[in-house]
Amino acid sequence: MGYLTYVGKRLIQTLPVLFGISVAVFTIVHLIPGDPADVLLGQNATPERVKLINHQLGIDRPILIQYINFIKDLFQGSLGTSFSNKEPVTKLILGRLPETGMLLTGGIILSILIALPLSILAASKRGAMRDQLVRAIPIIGLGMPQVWIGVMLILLFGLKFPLFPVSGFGDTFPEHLRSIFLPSLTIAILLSPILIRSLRASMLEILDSDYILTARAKGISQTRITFVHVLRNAVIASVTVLGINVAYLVGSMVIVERVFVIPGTGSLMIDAIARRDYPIVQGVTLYFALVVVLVNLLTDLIHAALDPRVALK
Amino acid sequence: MSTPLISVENLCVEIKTNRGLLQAIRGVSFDIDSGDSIGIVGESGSGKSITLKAVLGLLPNNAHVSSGKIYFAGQDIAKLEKKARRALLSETAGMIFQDAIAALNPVITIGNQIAEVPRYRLGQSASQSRQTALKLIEQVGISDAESRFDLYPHQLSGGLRQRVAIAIALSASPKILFCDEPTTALDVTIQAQVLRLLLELRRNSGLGIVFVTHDLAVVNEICDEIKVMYAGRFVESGTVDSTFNNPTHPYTYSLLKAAPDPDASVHRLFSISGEAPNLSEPVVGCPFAPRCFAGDTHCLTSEPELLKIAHSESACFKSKDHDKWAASDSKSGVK
Amino acid sequence: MKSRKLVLGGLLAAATILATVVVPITANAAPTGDLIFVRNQDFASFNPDLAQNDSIFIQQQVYEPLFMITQDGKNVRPWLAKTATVGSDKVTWTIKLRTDIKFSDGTPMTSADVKFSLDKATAGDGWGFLNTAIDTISTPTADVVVIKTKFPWAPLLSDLACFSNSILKNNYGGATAADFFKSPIGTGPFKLDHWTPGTEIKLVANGTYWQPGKPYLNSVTWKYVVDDNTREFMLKGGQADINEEPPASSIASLKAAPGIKVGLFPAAQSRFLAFNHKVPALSDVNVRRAISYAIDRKALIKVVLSGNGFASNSILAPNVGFYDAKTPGIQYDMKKAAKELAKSKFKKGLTLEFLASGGSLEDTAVASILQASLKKLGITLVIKTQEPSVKRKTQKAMEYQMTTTGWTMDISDPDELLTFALSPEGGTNAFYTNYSNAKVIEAVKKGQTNVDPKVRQIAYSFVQKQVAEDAMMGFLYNAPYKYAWRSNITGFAVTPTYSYHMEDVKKG
Amino acid sequence: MKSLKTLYIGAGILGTLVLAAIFAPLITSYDPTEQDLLQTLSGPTSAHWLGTDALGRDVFSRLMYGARVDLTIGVLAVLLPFIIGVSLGLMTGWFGGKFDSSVMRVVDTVIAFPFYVLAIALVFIFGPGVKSIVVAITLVGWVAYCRIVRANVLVAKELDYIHAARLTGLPTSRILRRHMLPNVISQAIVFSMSDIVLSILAIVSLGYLGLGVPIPTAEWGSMIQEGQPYILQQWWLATIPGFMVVIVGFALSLIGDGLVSRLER
Repeated sequence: MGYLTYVGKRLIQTLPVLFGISVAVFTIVHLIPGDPADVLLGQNATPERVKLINHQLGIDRPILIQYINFIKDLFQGSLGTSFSNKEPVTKLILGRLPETGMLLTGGIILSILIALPLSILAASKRGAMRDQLVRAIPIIGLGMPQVWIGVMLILLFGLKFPLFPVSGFGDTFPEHLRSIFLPSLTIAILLSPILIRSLRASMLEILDSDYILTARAKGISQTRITFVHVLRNAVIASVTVLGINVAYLVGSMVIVERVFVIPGTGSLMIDAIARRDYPIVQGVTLYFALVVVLVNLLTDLIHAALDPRVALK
Repeated sequence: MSTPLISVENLCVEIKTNRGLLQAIRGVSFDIDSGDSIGIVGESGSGKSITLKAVLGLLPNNAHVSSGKIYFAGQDIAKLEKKARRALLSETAGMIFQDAIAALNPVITIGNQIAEVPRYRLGQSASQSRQTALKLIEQVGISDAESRFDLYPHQLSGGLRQRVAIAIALSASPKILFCDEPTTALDVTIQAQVLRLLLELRRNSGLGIVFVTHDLAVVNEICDEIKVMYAGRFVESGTVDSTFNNPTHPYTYSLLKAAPDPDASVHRLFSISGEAPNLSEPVVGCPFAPRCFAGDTHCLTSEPELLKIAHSESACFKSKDHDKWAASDSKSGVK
Repeated sequence: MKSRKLVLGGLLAAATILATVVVPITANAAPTGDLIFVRNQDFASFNPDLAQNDSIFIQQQVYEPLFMITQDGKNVRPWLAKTATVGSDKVTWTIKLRTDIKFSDGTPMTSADVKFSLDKATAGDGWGFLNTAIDTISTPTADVVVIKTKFPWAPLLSDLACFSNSILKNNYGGATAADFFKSPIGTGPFKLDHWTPGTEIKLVANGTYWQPGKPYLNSVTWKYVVDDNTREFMLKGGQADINEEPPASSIASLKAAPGIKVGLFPAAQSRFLAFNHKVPALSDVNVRRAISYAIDRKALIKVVLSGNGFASNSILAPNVGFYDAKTPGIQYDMKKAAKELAKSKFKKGLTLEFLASGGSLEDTAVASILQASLKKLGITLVIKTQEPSVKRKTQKAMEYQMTTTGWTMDISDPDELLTFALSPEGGTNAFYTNYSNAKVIEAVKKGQTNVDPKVRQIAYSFVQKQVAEDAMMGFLYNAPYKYAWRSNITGFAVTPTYSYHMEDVKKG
Repeated sequence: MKSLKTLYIGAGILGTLVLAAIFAPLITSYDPTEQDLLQTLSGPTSAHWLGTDALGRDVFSRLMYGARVDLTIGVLAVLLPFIIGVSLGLMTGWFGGKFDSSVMRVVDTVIAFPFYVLAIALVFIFGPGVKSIVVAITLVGWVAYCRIVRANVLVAKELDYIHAARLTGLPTSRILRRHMLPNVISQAIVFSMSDIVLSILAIVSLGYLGLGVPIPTAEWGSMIQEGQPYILQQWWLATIPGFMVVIVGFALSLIGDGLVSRLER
């Protein structure tokens, strides 16, 4: 089946998912207590003023009608406007895509750059000291709180040896790269242990297989054996593991965004939840859903591209 | 006679297992030169395929050559580190395995796998190596090479996959091909085609063959010499004709009897009772003694050496009265 | 009667002279330097009606009110207005405007702009309640505005000094409200350059500002940085000039840091322990007084504010108008606490619930400290945590027993808080405590409608004493506004009602 | 032999932690919530081996008692998702078709749904505390196991020994349990080990949102959360609990690897 038809089919399949999520988030957001008006009015909120603002925001109408309007707007490509700063939600999300996108890709690339060499090192001599070290050290990344890692990186590379900006996203592209390096490294420190574990396991399995014997019998160079024969096969299994974790990461980068002052979609969501800014929460949830679905689709496409045995059905 | 390309003297191999140190090979010697064709026969677990891997430096991490010599072009390379020995030998020796699908990289096209040695070791350019590969594909009898070049291993049949494995082994134009039961997993008709291919290669390009199998019929068809292996040692070696017609070791004799003979009408198949010994304990006496019909107390205490007898060699105290065995069988009504 | 007019007139006269002095005789130096503010709040909107702390400061650099609160937070001085006189009927206020005021688009400010802004503010759903007393606004001439109040209303000038009554262009200069608030036009020292929601907002100097020579700065940018540590790094690393609300725990190290100055500005801000008087035990004044005695305020200040603050003795913060220092606010005294409890019906085995907001250091501290000291009185305190927004809703629905709450004055006049917190007109059931004391309500009314400061002081001193004795709420502490800035910044100051004038700030 | 060693070391470390948690009252004389307001934020002293936190509570005793909460949450929040995820993974992989695609759509929905919004809703229904955290993690956690096991089942289904088992006419449930499960479960076990650590860390992020374990319960996640404001001056307040999570993670990964090599042998 051609790529296009497969991608088309998968995208159509996601419609029920997106619909399911829109219903779920709409009901949950409207059910959990805490009035947006109460947040908008701050300390002056009296019950009757809250009623006035709720009416102004149109959230005192029955949920079903609100949902229908929400879907109607959706079809016209608008996710509504934020309660607090009256900006269209789509503009708010799009405004943060560059930051989130670069941070995510930076995190993935760095974790691959960390995971690949370390797992090759570990798998080359199973059980040796280097294998134990490679398995033990990244666990520190998994265990330590992200805030701690972020702050330590800032102290070390931001203030003590000012190689990287302490915060912000910069204006020009090179400045973007410099400013997302430390946050991406923080993400990579969390993501790479999971990648190392999966890569190492599949590499050990492959090293025992016969086609590595054939390759060795051919007398081709060790680097070629490692990269062409071992790695190409090992990466296949780890792509799915990476896919699952990237999907999870999209929603949980808020701590890194906060510590490094990179305005991503994670903090947009957290601020909106605290302020009960329904349109933003709904809009960002749908955005997350779309991203996760695309990430899963991309994972499957890469998986099929890497492994000829897998047919796109 | 010029010195043989590869000659193995008294090779011993130890394997670290969680049941202790296993003496997989206990002193094996043989020579192989281009044009020769040696069959190594024995039950599974006798150490025949480990012998090949030991010579070519393909032993797994938990196994190593403990003693013995491997002469290549007159120089002992047994002590060389595995990787160095592999690099040296890979110009003259190739190897093919039993399960072809497992022996081919599943994610690379067969064409590229065949072209890999010419391209990355022999330094040929991309187009040159592609031509070499296409020629090799035809040479191993795969039709329509151009369209098959870009297929993946899982898209080929068992027989075709084995031919690709052979093509890969031939890509370094070796003088000797080590075969580790390449036809066992194939059905008979495909098996015959692959064997015919090996014979042609031997005849046309003088390819030396070391053929490991448990199937005597295959050895009979393809090999000149035969080495019967039991419990990590050669117990009989000689020409195929003499050994088949006149076995000088009880184990070889029993093997030949056990082999089903299509044209003879036989009521009951003969099988050798008992099983191969566990090589993690030291061997006392002749390992085959417990299952031997010709053995006596002496065989239990010391292990016979490989000595010349008639026109082959045999490691058995009773080998000199091998011609009586056939007679006593007919008496006991078992053919 | 006459004497009252004289006094008020005198007050205003002094204020006018002061206004003229304010105009510094400095050379017309061109504005220099771009100042970077870092804060943990994100700017939301230029609409004065719904403005909260996240947007007020920035609005105040763009819009300006008729009157401005003085630096000590106790009263107001003329700003866009020159003088204000109240007629003998005590309801007609005549306000003369300055004639040299221009909007940032160069057009002059007239009484029409003032009428439009004030009418719009009064109709607002958010801050409209401040102008409930205003009846009609008329504009006899371009530079005079006459305001008629429904009844004598002393806090009028303080109300007019509130940011919600800032002066905008008449009917939004022809644009729609939404568009106007996207590119606002005010008379303030700065005007909008760009705004990226969730990141920063930048204002640049307004060339046509009426105070000559000001602002000194070329631009001011407020960056949204939630993480306390990161703000500190940015300040020390030179990426920020002023850090708003550094955590109390870092004040000591900031003071010691080279090139950094720390400002702890007195704040008209108080924190309270609210009691729900509907709960039987808490309807008993002795129990409330016992609990209030059992609050170890010194320990609380040490834990929550790292020592930067002081125990409060009145419902009003010290720098609010008519604050009475002699108010007998209950302080920490376990012996008196035990005595009070003994007098109540609930001698032993009382269980109360404290509603805490998840993730708040203050609530954790108050809950834990109170739990420990109440245990000594035989009162078991159960702690229930809720997500912040959920906690606010539970509190407003009066479904709590005890919880923390607080207030920041927006104007210098105490009436804003006292009405909101004590009178039925406030609409909050006395700050959600269900406390009601007729004499107190009457005194609040008296203070509201009497213009004579002496009469108001008597009324408000009574209110403060009575509320303290009734232990309506446990008064916790008053904390200063905390700012840290680089030493090359001068002229930065924050008023008790949480506002500052960036036009006076210089970057050396 | 090699794998047994790692299994024992891992189990040893975890065992000491569990024992320390159980016998906490014997190890430390301090009550985890007892405050000493004169001694707040003190560094390690003879009285307080690991110093005191912002409210003058003994950090060492809070670590010990905290272990109880975290280990229970860690195990509970993984046990249920493991069972649900693995069985669903087995069935979707084996049966495929309509059942498989509908479950996969549910999986996509759950992965795509932001964890925080779900957590708040659950905290509203169950009230804050361990129960709602475990339920929140369970509702989201099973998805990973389902995907991992399903991927393995799809591969294993084509292998000969499964074809052979089918030919023997054994009931499907038996085939799945006896033949399929042991071969597809190893990756799920490895993942469950790091999943336990992730569940403990989830509490820290929930704490960030004010949804963590209610005060004043001693718990590593809230200790990290409460220690964060002091990360520059009293850095050990947030670091030590984080380090404890690392130790648990390290022990669990050893056990995971040990188990896997036992299973594959």
